[in-house]
Amino acid sequence: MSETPPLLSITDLHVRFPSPEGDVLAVGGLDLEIRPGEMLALVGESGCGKSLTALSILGLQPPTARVSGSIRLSGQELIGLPPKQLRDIRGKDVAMVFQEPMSSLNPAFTVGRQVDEVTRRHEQLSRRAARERSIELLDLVGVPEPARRAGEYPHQLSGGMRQRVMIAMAIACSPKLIIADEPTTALDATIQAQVLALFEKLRADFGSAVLVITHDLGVVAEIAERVVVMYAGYKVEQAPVHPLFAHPRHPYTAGLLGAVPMLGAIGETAVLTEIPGTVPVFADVPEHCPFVSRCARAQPDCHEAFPARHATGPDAEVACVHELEVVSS
Amino acid sequence: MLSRPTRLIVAVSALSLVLTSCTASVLGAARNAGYLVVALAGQTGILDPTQSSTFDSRIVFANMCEKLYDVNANLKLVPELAAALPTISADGLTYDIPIRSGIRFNDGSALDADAVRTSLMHYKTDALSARKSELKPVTSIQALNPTTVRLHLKTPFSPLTSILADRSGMVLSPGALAREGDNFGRNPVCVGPFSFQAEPNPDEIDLTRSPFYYNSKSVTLPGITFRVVVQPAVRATDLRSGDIDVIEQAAPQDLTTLSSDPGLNTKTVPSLGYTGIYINVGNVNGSTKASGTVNNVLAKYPALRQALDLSLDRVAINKVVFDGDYTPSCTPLPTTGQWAPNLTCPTRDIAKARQLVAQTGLPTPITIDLLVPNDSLNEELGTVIQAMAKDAGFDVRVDATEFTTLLSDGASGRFQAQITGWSGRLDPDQDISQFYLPLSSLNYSGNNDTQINTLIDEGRTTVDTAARRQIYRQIAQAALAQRGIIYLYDAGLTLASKKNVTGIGYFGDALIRLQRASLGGTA
Amino acid sequence: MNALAVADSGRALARRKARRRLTARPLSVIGLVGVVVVVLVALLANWISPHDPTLPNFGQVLAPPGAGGHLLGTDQLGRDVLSRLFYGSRTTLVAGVLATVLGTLVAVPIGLVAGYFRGWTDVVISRLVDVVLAFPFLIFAVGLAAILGPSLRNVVLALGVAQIPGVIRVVRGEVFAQRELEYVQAEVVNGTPTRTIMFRHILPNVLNPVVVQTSLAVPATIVGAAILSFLGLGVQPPTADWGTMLSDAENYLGQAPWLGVFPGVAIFLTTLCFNLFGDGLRDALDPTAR
Amino acid sequence: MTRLVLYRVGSALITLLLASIVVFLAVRALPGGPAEALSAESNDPAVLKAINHKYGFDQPLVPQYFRWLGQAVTGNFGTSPNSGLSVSSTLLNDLPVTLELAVLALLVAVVIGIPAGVLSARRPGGALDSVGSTGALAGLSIPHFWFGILLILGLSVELKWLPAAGFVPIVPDPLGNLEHMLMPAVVLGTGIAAVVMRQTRSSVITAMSSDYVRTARAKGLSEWDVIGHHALRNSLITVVTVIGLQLGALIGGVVTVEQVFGIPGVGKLTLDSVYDRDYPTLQGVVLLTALGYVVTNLIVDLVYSVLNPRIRVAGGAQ
Repeated sequence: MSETPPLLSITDLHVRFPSPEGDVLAVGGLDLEIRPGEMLALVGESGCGKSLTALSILGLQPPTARVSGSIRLSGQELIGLPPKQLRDIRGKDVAMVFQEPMSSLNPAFTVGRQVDEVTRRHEQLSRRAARERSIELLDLVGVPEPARRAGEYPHQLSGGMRQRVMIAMAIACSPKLIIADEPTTALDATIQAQVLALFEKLRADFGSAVLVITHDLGVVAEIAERVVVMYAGYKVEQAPVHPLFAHPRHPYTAGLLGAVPMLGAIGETAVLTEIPGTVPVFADVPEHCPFVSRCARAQPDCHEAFPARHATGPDAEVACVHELEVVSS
Repeated sequence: MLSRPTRLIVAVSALSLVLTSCTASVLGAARNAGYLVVALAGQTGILDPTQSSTFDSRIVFANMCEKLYDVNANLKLVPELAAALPTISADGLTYDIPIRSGIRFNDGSALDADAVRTSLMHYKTDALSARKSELKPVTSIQALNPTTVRLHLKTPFSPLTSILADRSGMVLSPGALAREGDNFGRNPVCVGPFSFQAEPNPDEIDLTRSPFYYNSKSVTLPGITFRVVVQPAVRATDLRSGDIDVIEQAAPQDLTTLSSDPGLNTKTVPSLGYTGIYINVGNVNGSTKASGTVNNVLAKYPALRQALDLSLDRVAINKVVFDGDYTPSCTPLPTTGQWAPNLTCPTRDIAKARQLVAQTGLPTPITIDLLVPNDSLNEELGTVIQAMAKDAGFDVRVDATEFTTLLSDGASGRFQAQITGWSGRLDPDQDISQFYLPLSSLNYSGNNDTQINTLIDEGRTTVDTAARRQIYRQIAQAALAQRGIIYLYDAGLTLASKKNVTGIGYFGDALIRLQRASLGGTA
Repeated sequence: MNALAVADSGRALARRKARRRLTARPLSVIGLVGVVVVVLVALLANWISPHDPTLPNFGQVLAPPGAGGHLLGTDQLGRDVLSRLFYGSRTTLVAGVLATVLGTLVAVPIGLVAGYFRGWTDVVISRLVDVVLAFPFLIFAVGLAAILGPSLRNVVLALGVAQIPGVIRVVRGEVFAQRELEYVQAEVVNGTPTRTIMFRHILPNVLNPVVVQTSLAVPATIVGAAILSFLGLGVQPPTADWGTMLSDAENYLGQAPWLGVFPGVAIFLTTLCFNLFGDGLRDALDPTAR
Repeated sequence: MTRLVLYRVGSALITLLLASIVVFLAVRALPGGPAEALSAESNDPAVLKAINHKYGFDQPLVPQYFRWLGQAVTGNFGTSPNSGLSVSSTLLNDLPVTLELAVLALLVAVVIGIPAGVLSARRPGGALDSVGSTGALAGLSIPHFWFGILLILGLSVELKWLPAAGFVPIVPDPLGNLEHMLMPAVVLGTGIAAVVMRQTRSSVITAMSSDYVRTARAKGLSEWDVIGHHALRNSLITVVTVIGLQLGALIGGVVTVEQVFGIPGVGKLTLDSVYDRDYPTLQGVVLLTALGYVVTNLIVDLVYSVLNPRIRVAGGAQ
């Protein structure tokens, strides 16, 4: 498919929650590849398993979750890796930025100290050296007066500043991959744009690949190169960003797109297409299309088998029997 | 690096510990090196001989407040600050007491007849004085010359010399008395081998060797620390673990362990006092009010009191509750010594007791409410009495009562029967008169028997000891027949001390005289 | 009416769920079994005790366990320790359960009033609660015993009073929250009498936390009763009581250590079982509070 | 904020005032008075009257109360008719002993409770948690006076390792002091340790599922750093609160523990002053206790309301 070997390759990832009332299969056989330096977006409604996928990469899934399949980082298998080695990778090779910058920062420590921890842990910097580095990092991510800010507690910072601190923590060790889980959801629109711009800049400066997890297609349109759409734990479509937005193949993707408020469509009443129903929960791989219950285009055969994925173009594939046709322009 | 709350906890703990040690260092600094540590069984109360009314204060006073008279090892009266026993006029109404010269109080001032007079007058007249009743027969006090004091009495009063061998005979420094007045107890100054040093709290009293004592050459201890340790078991373990050198009133339960410990000495003396069942026979509305008819079957039917007595097995009580270490007794008098009446106590006779109960014609069981102090030993005693009396047809309800409430109920007459003890005095009159004479504050029972009242008067006015012994024997017999108080036992008072403590004077009055004590050798 | 019916069936469902959660925990079940055993022992003490618990035998005092037909030995008066333990469960349960229940019964209406009316009523009640809490409980109990004489009744009285502030606080807090809810506001608007709102509508909804508080207060009260007995403020001799047995044993620890062990074990196990059960009950009724 | 502080301080003062009235009246409701208790072996009505007069107990209650209150606010709690000593100096003398006991007990509670709580919280429902949680319940269930008796039986009577009872001042003999205080502190600390353990456990469990702990994990921090620093740090605020609120239990426990181990502290002083009807001492002790309770609550209240908004937003505590 591509000439360079992938940075991260996920194959057949299953995440299962055993429970006395029956198992829940939260992620069912996900395949995913991220190339070095690439910006990939993983999209879907909440509850579709995208955050769980991200957490599984670093082994941070909830303790009750059972993960199987394969997650390879530069060829190294991460599933089943001893905790000690996994911890060496966390924050160093793969870093994460979380959704809620307030609750994701420890309210009891200064932000400086929380950034220090990363370099002290992975680069064995002294306390002083780590703090100097942290101030540089805060400066880099656009925190004004970084030296003073480093001594402040999270509740003294604004939401945008906090997210910048999170990002500073993430880039501290120049990781190969940054996983950003809904990085802008909790921020208001202008700050969102600034943070996204920061991601772009950092990717350019550090060459890190970024996996953005979001339900906000506006974010996707802005920064992603490729998009993977997940539904109910399954990958339903994957495509480069422009073809996807122009010609969604899967009815679910189309539905999501319909639900995007179009930026810049001045004067036009943007009607949000709500997809009726909620994301279903499956105990095992269903013997039908997972989207069938909510699909406006469902046909009888959609109920008969789990739809196979098939390529629809370069770097693009879809899992739908009655995919939308491309209307050539 | 500690987190802030952790730092807070550490800081607060450290601060408190520092505070603790600082305060302790201010108050309890290592100034008492070489002091003999004596554990007392109860608090001493105010250390003023005028106001004091506790037994344990007398132990402290024995080492810092000498009296006109004292007793020797055989409980015979001997002069202490007086030069000789008093010269008593033929009519018994004038006592001439020669006072020793060259004696100084612990503040350096000199003791003379005037000082003795001042003290005695203070005891007689001070509003807070607990000595008043003891000195009541004394009408006036004269200092004839610097070395002679003359007491004038209203009526002859034989116990007087004995009374002057107790708190009433302690001579207070007139200077200190004038200065401190009612607060004399905060810094008492008398004549004694040791002088008052400090009382940092009600549970600790420190005495230091007095430089002014007339016989200071014989005093070897640098000082004494008295520490109040109320629980007997704690006293015993403290003695054995080495924190304390001497303990008094070791409990019977600890006696085996203590006497078998090779590092310890023990000595037991029978108490001059007694413990008995006080029965409300006439206390209608207070012991100091006239006695009358009370609503109490035990008052109405003397036979029931006899039946109750006959149901009790004093020997068994002593064996079960006190490990056989006390002495069964049925009179207010000591069982040994010159005043022992040598009466045969009634033995358990259930058949007779039942018969007496039946003769009253009352329906059985006869309910009796017995107040006992609410500590385990007294509750045990109550339970044993209950079990024994049951066989004779009594239903004894043991009512464990907080001690002050018990005393208050006793004084006011709000009781049917109660267990109370008396620590005892040197003269038999002091063990009897307050409990039998009408209007006496300690006459909880409301006793008022013409024969006993007459005999008490006779005892007071009789000088000859042999004649008095007969009189008190008669009183004891009469009391035993009437049973306003059913006497049960005389406690054994055990002193236990480390082997290296020598020279303790521990006589029949159970005071601890440390004037010649020393801490020698290794513990 | 309809809403109430829904709420009722909701409550029934919650009760079923709670029961399942409770029985799913082995420790809670052990606690429950233990509590049942203690209650049975108390009820059957007459029949299962090998000897008369108050009958002294001066010929056989301080017999070690097993001697002379006394499984757990005899005490300082020769009474059978096992029988005294059996009978002692009665005073323990009476003190623990009765005091808690009485305290709760007094406290719930006060808490309701404080939480419902707020304002000055609440301020006055809160200050009084504070005073009770600030007053050292043991001093109160000792004083009560001095005034009224030591007895089981006064132990129950003292412990019951000690119970009140905690329950008032819980009820008050819950009522505060409930009062804001729509169903209460709706009743107020409808003109339903205040008393009806308080007792018919709010009370059932604050019962769970009260039950939890009460169930956890029982073991604390049992220990409290033991402490009072230990200090000589409990039942009158010769009644068998675990705390009194311990206080009597203190004099004989050197000669007869078992006297100090068995009653303590009894108090400990009983309290532990009540605690295990209460903990389970709390988790079952109020899964969020942990 | 100022309003809140003023309101709280005002409430605290009212509570204290009410407590002072209650104790003043309550001690006088006890049968017998200081004079009766004092002159147990003489009991002369004239002397009783004189004693009552000297200490002003014969005055009408209202002026008597106000005179006492007026002196009490200046730190003068009067003179004990029982010992003749100033109540304040007796309190100052006994307080350090009790304070040391309390501090050591809290230390024991913290040293046992916090690590046990953290270990249990690492895997809720796991073997360690079952042991820890049941142990905590056992700690809550054990009557401390009996625990004291057991320790005395085991460590003193049988093994002879530690002195059974008594007290040695810290200054001439700090080691001896610690020897005597060890068992009482453990006994008093056990119940509190159980409470601390349960609070630590539940707070750490809450914190462990928080976002910032996930962040800490994502940084590659060791489990110890994650739990010991990030999770525990936030939990400690509630734990400290709970410790503060244990003061009541501590005061109650001190009385019995001092009784069992024969320690001459405030607890013993309190019981003695009830038995002796020592009005001034009893009033002083109770007022001091109430003050301790009120001040602790005030501090906890104020600290909590200062910390709370931030904590609630952060989701670090319930």
